[in-house]
Amino acid sequence: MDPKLALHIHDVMVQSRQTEEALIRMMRSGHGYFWIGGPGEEAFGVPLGLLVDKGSGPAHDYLHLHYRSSCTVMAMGTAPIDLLRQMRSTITDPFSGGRNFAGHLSIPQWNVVPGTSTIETQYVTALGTAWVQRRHGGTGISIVNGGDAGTAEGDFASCLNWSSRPGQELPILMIVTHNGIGISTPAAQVQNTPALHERAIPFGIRHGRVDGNDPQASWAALQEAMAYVRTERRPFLLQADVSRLYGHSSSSGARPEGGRDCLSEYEAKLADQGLLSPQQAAQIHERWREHLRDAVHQVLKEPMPTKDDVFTHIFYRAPD
Amino acid sequence: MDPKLALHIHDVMVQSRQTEEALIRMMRSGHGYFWIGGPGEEAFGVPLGLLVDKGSGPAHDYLHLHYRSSCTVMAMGTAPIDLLRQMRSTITDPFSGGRNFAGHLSIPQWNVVPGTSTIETQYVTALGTAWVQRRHGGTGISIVNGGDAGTAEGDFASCLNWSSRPGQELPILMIVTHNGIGISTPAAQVQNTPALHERAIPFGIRHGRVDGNDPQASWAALQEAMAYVRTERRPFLLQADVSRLYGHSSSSGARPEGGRDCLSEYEAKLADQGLLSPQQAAQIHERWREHLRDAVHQVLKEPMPTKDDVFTHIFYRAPD
Amino acid sequence: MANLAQAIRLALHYGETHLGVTDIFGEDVGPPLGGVFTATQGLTKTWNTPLDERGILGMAMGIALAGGKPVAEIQFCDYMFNALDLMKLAGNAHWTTNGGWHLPMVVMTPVGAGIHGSIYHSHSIESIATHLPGWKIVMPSNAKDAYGLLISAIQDPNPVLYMAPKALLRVKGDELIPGEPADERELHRRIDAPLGDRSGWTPNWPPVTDFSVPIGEAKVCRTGDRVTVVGYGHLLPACVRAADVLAQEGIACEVIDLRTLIPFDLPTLQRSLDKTGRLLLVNEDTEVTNFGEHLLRKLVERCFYSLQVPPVLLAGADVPGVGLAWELERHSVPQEEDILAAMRKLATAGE
Amino acid sequence: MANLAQAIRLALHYGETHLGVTDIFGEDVGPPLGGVFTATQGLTKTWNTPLDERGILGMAMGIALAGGKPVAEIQFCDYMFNALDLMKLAGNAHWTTNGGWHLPMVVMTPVGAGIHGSIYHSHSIESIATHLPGWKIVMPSNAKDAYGLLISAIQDPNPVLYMAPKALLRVKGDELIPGEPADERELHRRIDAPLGDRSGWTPNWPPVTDFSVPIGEAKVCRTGDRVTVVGYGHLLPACVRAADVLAQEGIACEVIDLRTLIPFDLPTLQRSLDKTGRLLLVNEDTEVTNFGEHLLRKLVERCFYSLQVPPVLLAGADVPGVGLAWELERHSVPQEEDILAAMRKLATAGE
Ligand SMILES: Cc1ncc(C[n+]2csc(CCOP(=O)(O)OP(=O)(O)O)c2C)c(N)n1
Ligand SMILES: Cc1ncc(C[n+]2csc(CCOP(=O)(O)OP(=O)(O)O)c2C)c(N)n1
Ligand SMILES: [Mg+2]
Ligand SMILES: [Mg+2]
Repeated sequence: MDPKLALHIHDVMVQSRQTEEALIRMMRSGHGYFWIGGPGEEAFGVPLGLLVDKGSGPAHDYLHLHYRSSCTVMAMGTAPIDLLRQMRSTITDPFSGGRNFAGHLSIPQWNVVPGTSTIETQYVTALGTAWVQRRHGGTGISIVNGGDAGTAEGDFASCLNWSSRPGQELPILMIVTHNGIGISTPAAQVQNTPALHERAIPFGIRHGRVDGNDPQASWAALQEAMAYVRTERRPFLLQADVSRLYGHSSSSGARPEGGRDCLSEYEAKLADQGLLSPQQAAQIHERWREHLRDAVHQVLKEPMPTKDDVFTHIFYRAPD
Repeated sequence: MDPKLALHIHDVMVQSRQTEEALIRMMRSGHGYFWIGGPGEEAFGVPLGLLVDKGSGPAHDYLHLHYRSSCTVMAMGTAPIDLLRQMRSTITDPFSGGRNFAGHLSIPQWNVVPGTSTIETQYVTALGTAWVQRRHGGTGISIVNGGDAGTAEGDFASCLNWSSRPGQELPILMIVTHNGIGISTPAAQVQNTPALHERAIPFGIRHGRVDGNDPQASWAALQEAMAYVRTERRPFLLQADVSRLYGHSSSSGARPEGGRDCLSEYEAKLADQGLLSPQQAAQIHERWREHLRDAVHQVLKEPMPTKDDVFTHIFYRAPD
Repeated sequence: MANLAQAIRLALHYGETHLGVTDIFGEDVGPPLGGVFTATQGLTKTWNTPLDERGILGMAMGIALAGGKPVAEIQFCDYMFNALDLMKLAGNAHWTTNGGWHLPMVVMTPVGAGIHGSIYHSHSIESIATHLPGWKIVMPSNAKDAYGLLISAIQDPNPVLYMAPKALLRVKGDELIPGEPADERELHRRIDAPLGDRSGWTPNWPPVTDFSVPIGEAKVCRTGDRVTVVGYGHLLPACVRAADVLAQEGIACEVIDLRTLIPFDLPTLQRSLDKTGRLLLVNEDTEVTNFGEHLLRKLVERCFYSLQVPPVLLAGADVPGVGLAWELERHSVPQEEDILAAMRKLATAGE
Repeated sequence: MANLAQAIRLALHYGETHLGVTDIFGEDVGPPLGGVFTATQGLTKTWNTPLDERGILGMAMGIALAGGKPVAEIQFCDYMFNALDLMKLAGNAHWTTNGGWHLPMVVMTPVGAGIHGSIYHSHSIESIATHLPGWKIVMPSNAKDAYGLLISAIQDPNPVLYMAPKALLRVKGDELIPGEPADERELHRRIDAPLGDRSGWTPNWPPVTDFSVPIGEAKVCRTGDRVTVVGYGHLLPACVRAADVLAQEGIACEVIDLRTLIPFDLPTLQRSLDKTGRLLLVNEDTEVTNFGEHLLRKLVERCFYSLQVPPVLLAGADVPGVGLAWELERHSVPQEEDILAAMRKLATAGE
């Protein structure tokens, strides 16, 4: 991998981790009600965001994201402060205007469709954007991700089934980020195999599995899978094994839970390769920490929704 | 196969076919509103019924049946007249008291659970009876069947997933009767493969496929699958390829649609084997036809539900 | 005159040729069948889906998100209950994203009893649907409105639920849809698929127009000063017939066809009730937490001091299903004679 | 005193040791977590399911069919909307089989707002649930009722939906559950799992009894002759507090805790309304096709000539979700001050 890219990935991973930590601090200080996010998924989620064909409309990629995908939109260019705004529930929150939980993203100009909490429903809405893209042609694809436990919902099977109809295959990249657990329930208790990507087999869907703690392996796996989906206009199911570093959410304390830390592993590797010294890495962390400190101060000054904001945007009215 | 058994299977197949034809005649004469049923599935459904461990409670088999399963309950011993009663919507209809469509079965004393029209929901209720049986021990199993199109519902995937949880495997025989179509939609248009039994693969579930037009092959396949489920207390997915001889239902005219006719094929085979001459076969048909003529006359004399019957059995009240 | 199924087909034809409809889909919606009620025969944007209502609604939402204009069908509303979470998400997307996204999509579904559909083909869904914010909800009671409301539904940039009263799908209108041939045999020849093999058939569409019935406007079908009768869909024609019977006896009832359930035409209802002081609400959904009770509350709130007698809701019996035997259905779903009796009783109550 | 979560746990303990409960299951219901609200900690019949609400409800139905006694949990009622067809099937099985089968099963689910749960953890489900025939439906507003209603739900041979108001789960009762230790620290030591590693922990259950609250009986919490206030669950304590404020001013309101929504205690409501002539219905579900409107209709039908002013429903705003920012939630879900204002206004209306 090009060293410049390797370092850029690292920088966004740090940005993302620092942002999540800032979000947790805000929540703990009473500047937000609930945290859920993606520490431990950066090594996969950042390459994903960097590889997205970003834009609006079916010529570009659609993203149907899980609630641990902030790192992906930051890799696409979302500023950390926007995530803080959603934590604070300010009216300036660009994703939901203070209505939704942190990490529930929506970015119309980049085809990031409304993020919801309802596990796995994104796997059926993704069918529709992919269907439009199939008709549109070109190289835009639909990307959908979700957790391991969520694959138990029928919507996961629906996505496999609909995307592989003969002669009507869909350009859709299905991703399962497997952290081995859903809230408190170990995957091994409720699923007969950790190889969830094999669910693709009976549908004749190409599939693969990658160490989602390794940014370079993730980059390569994503590049390959995306190239296939973009050009063959067929589905691909990619499983990425990741960590859930700070637990499920603030409900479980947002505390370190153990598991491999992709960021420190990556920093050790970059140090080995002579690309980044521990001191340099520490400086990058510090730079983002400062950036986030300022951002928090800014956000705390921003206005909150008022009573009138309850009733806006129930129905869309086209501009005259 | 023992010739006595071979001939018994034939007899029940004729009984079943003649019953379906009587039901269609009733519907056409205005003695019923709607017909749906299983002509073309007898070669599979009759052996299934004969192999059931019939009784009440978890020591015996539970049946979660499709709306084309009348032949199966007739093989278990249901009298044809009871099916006519449901067609006529008499209050004497033992399955639903005149409330439900023909072929929507319910026989508490034989563990035939409520039949519904909601495609594929039986695959999730079957989990519960199998769970109780797993705990109960013994050899009772849960049997669930449904059509090919129905496997597109998430409930089919749920059944595969829940029945194969490690260390908590369920004694459940899942059956897909594949007639290649759902109402008007060819399977090949909406599913990437006719080998639906392969959906079992990623779950590590044993599976197989049988020519459901061949009663002897069906008998053997069912015997093997059932023996596995009964003794290993693990799930099995069996696909049976069958015909939909008279179309989807009376909505599409209940008219012959083509496809292999398992009954005439079987009669040719029995004739070849010297077990049953065409004349003897014709006599059996005639005997059942007469039986059904009488049964129709009887049913037409039976009482219909009245206004008061609308409001009974909304809630169960335990006998004092 | 066109029947309701033909009217829907004509509107979809107009939609796919003039209003940008990109997809008309659902179970058995495409060729060869063209819908279990023939409503989608002969169209060009139709296709058959897997038997999977969640996939159907998800697909519709995704198409709408990506700039398409989908019309999705749930074959019977009875089969929507495994996917109400998706209906909720479609209804909330504009609001949850603070205006970021909106979903221009139509979901069509046949509703109600009246065809001996028994437990699983007789359901109504309006009481639950009206409880899902963010959806506009319409239900025609005649062919012309079936056309005009579907045109409006397609033109609306929000999710619209279009309920088709299945007992009326074969009922002919008494007003021509603009562009419809005056001779109904001609219409039949032009747009009804032949029985049997249809592979060679193509329709010859009449030149229908963008005639629309605005969402939110009720229609006063009969004027009167004795009782206000509010209905929609399946039972509306029975309300009108009952009013005509009473009119002969000198009892003038005002019959209002709601047509749009959300957002409904409160001013028209209020005006009528302030005049009559007597209210009968009619629908066939089961009576506990019934949409008619919402109408009733709003009208009691606004017209309390005009009310002369207690308002009445005539709705489906609170039982787990519409039974197949005729006596079961007859006593589960309001019939014309029940409506007539209720109107008569209300007209003379308290006197 | 026990809080609601503890009361539920105690009732489930009694259920699994004395009432034949065979399975208590749902997402994260079993060890190690014992439920996202701790309501299923320390029990012996609990287990964790896959993340699949359809599987959970199907499993419950099958267990009930096979003679077991399941208590299934849907983690938040917000996540039941993908499986309402199964709820309908559970509710109709006895009726559709003409009495052949019945399903003794309990479905528990936390409902409502009040914990900053935002769009997907603040939903109410009673308006839709009461529209599903064949279910009995209960919702406690205090710990003792939480215990007693759950005992009744378990004993009932029909499907029972047990809604737990999530904002009250940590609220302590003011009456002891029979058998509950008087010292709440003792209760805590005996039945609350420790934080952190719980693998070695077992509870030391106090000797609770079969105390039950009969299904179908409302409770008059405050008596009065000025206004009848009917509530349940989350907002009931606020109704009581508001009544106490008004009582100080000499305005005596009658506050009724419905406790059972289906079948509800119409005689108690009717008696009260005939006395007061003024009705306030309070709940937090969205206000269009709201269960309170059913109560309102039934009461208007029966007490029309007692009514002095228009009856009022105070319910959730008709918006697609409860927003996270406090001002959004505050103006979407009735608050104590809104209830107080509505009571005061009703008490003096028309004077
Ligand atoms: C339909 C639905 N059911 C239940 C929940 C509650 N819930 C939220 S997250 C979660 C676990 C998800 O686990 P997984 O899919 O593995 O994703 P992870 O959080 O581990 O990334 C559950 C059960 C939900 N949000 N939606
Ligand atoms: C949930 C649901 N959706 C749709 C329907 C309408 N419907 C009834 S039968 C059927 C086709 C079933 O096809 P298949 O599963 O292959 O069974 P077959 O009738 O061919 O035996 C459909 C779509 C239904 N009954 N239930
Ligand atoms: Mg996980
Ligand atoms: Mg089929």
